[in-house]
Amino acid sequence: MNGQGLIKGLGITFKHFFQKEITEQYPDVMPQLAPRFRGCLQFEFEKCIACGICVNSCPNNVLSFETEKDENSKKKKLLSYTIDFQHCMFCNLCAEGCPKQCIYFDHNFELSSFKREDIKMVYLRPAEMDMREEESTNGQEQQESKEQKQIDAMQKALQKNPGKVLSKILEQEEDIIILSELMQSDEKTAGKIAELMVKDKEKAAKVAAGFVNKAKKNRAKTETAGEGGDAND
Amino acid sequence: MEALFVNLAAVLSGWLTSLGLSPIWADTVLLFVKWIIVITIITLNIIILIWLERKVSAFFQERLGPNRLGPFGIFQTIADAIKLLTKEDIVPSAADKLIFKTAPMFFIVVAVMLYTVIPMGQGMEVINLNIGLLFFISIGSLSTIALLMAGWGSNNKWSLMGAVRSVAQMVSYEIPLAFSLLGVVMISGSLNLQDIVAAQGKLWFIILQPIAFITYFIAATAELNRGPFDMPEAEQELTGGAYTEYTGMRWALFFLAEYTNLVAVSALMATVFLGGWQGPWLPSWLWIIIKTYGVILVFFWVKWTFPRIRMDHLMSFSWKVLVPVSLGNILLTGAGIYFCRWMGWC
Amino acid sequence: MIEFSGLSLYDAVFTAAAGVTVTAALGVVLFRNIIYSALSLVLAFLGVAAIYFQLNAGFLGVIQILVYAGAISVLIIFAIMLVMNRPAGRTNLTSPRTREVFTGGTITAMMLTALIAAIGLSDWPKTVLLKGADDTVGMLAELMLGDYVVAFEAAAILLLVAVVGAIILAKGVENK
Amino acid sequence: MQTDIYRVNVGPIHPSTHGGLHAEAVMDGEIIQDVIVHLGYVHRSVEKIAESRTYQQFVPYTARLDYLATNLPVLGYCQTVEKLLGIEVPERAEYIRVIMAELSRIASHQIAIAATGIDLGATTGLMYGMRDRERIMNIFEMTGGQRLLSSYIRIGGVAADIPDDFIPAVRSFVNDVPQMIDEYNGLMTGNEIWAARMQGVGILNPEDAVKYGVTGPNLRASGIAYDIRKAEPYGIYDRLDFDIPTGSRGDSLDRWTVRIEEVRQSGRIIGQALDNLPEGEIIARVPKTLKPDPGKDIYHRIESAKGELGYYIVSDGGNKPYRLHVRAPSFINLMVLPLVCRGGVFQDIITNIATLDPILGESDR
Repeated sequence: MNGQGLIKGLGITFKHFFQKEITEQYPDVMPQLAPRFRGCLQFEFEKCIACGICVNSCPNNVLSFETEKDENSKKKKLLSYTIDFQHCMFCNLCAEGCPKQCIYFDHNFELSSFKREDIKMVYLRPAEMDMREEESTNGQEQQESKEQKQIDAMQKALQKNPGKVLSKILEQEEDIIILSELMQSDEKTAGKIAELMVKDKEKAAKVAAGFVNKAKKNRAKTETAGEGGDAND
Repeated sequence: MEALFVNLAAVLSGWLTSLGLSPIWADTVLLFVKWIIVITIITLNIIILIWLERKVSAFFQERLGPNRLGPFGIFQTIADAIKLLTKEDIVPSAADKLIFKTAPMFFIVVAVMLYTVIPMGQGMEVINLNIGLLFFISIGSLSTIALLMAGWGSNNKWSLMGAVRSVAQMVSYEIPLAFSLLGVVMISGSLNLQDIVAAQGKLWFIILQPIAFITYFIAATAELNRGPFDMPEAEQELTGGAYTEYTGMRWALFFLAEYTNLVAVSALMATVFLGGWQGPWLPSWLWIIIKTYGVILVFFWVKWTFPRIRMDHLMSFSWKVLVPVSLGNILLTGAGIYFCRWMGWC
Repeated sequence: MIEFSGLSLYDAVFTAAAGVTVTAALGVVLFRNIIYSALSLVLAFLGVAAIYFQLNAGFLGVIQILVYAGAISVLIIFAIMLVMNRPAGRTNLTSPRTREVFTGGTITAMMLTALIAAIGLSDWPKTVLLKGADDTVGMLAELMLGDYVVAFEAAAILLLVAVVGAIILAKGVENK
Repeated sequence: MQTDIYRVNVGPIHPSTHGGLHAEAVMDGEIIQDVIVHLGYVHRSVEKIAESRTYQQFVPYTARLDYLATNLPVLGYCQTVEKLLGIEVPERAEYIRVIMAELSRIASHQIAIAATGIDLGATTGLMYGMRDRERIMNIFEMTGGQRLLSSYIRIGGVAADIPDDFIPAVRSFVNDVPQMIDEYNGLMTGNEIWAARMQGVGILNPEDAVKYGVTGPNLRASGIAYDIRKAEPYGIYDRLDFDIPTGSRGDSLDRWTVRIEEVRQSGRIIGQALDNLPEGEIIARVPKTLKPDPGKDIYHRIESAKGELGYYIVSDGGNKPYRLHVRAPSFINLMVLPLVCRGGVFQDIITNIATLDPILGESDR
């Protein structure tokens, strides 16, 4: 006491006067962030399987998404994914729950924006994603040759046992018989069906149905032409 | 170099007389020129000082301080001054408008008046007053009125409390302030600041009057309202004290005045205790600048180390410690002078 | 010598200082807001100090500023603030009632007469205005601590008694 | 002499009220007659929110109660839910939790030290306190991903295992604790002005402290060595060796020194936890949906940085709490503010708020 404490305090500040400064020179020098740092929430649309775990685990209703049920494959198809970032608490519960790691935090911490609407992040289904699905059918050469082999195998199978193979895309036995007859008469149709069955079963079913309908119509026409009269009813 | 400014003044004076002005009018014009130079120096000095305080406080706290505008952030203060000038000037509707607006002007005028008597070098002062030291103290006491006006005019409890506190503080600390300088006056035998400087040719008064130096330093800190005695502002308690309601340039004027006071008091300390403009090799006006800035750095150092003292402790410290100590110092000095004469040393 | 129609620089300064003093003194009486009156009083003190300076009585001028403008006026303002219980706009003693105006006017007139008589009857040394002494401080010291030391010390004791009295008043009497 | 009583509002917007505290000072001159505390400026209805969130979803909200000691309220909540459901926490997780909890305590106390510094005008004290706390924030960022609200502790354990550079960072921090304390003491505690502003200011008698239900460092400063970590050990605190610092006078200086000593003790605890850190799982197997038995209720308390932090949960058998109540220490500690301020001068209000160290997020909930 009696001033010693004052002098000691002065000594401490004096010592610090000559020590190195610890100021971070942001934004000239960006801060060193830990690998786990949680900055901005990111979403990878293509990885998402629309399971909804993230939405259910979020405490603040930040996340929401829209799906559409695909008629052919019965798969849920993700249409859009919305992150209303202004409510986010950065708790990491969504990212921890995600089985595909498609939602995660990146290291971008400069989150300010000019408009309130900009805070809300809406991910729409990218157009390339649908295209790529189509592309993937005639994709790369290797895949092509692989597919070609499959198509050849399918064609053989169709020739050997058309009823069993076609039952995968057609439901009614009557239709199967019609189609198999058609294929035996027309090799082009057989090839197309085989190709489609390898690449896209849904499409194959559609095309097959189309062929069957066409064949049915033709048959009806010939019948009416033979019997006459009835067609007018 | 030594007599640079003195010669310049002589040349100007001669030119004025050659124009046909009578000596008294030439002196008057010269006085105005001196004042303009003093005010310009003060303003420029403040820009450096505010930057320096920010930088120094940052270094004490392991920070960098201003470093964006210009080299080492030296232009930061100018940017801030522009900002303050362009800010909206808010006068509270409940304020006493006349007093509210006059207070900052009064404060700065009083602060600038302090420079009248400070010797800035050999033969360099606005007026060589034979009671210069007393003049300095008395003008310094006027700033209490300005603070009181600011506190009353704002019509705000915080402001009034800040003003009342600082006035009580300044009135109390004026007494040890004046008493601590009396020892120096007794030794030098004059109230003229140039005489006091001349008396320190052999030995600085800080060595002859160490107690006076310390009491003066403490009392001056209180008079300047600097930490740990920053009662009128006291951000943490009074949200800005007497300056709470001030904005823009009016607020800046208060701070301009505070820094002006700081330089003046530091220059007086350098003059009275540290040998004034005397020093080897360098010209006298450079010596006083170096010494003044040395004292200012100590003020900064103290402010950025100590917590704020409590109001009642502050008052009792003044009346129960500083006043008796400074009175004792006068007694001691008197005894010392008689002892000296008796021994035949002086 | 440049003069404005017979008005020397010396006179000009005096006129300015005197003008400020008189105007401020009138302000003290005439302002309705007592805080304005108190602040005008400060201005009046400063004006008087300026006249002292002009008369080469620097020491007196400085003490005028230090004691009256710097300390006494602050005490006056403090006292006003502490005892005021009305809006500041209508606090001055100036009142429309004729009796008080009459009483005040009479007292003022009597004091003015006395003052003028004192000034007129005194035999003033004529040198002060022109030359003055260089060492007013030394002269004052010799007068106060030499010739008039008893009076000086008596005044000091008087002030000490006043201070003690003020402390007792401020502390208040203990309720028994 | 007859004097008027006047009122000065300290807060809710005031430099020294640490958030939205509004204290109305009733004063006679400089002497405080009474202080009326107005609360609720930071009210976010956390307890009500809990009723519409699942047990897991509520975890991040608890961190917002005492955001300066972020891991402590989360730990308290997670332990309460674990107790409710009978979940066994793996050994390694318990140790990591202790390290994180004590780091949070140090961070909270360092904020208290820094804030007291600036409240009393020692600006440099603020900077030193914050500088040292920054190292803890870096450790939190390293483990949890966030600096302030790290969201690291989960029901059943912790969110992720500690990273590789965690142990060296914590170790070096713990080793530097005595040096930091020396600096605080040198700059502030030993300073005569500091001592004068704190000694004998805001005296809280042990009787009053108990009567008001004051807990934590404020109670210990009054001389009562009551610490839930010792009195009713939770987690693995019964295996750790540490002292309970106590004061003797119960004034502001005691509250201040008790906090500084607690930083030292927390450093000791972290050191022991690091030495004995076992290998193993970091989180227990917890079902995705937590459904406690209907009608079951539980009260669990931990020693938070500010005092006894308790959670009371009532379950109705659903996956959300039927009712959740937080016993916030700051709320109760703040109630002695008028008591300790009375008779002091105006500047003491600031000192007392600073040394009582309330946090309004927790107090207003």
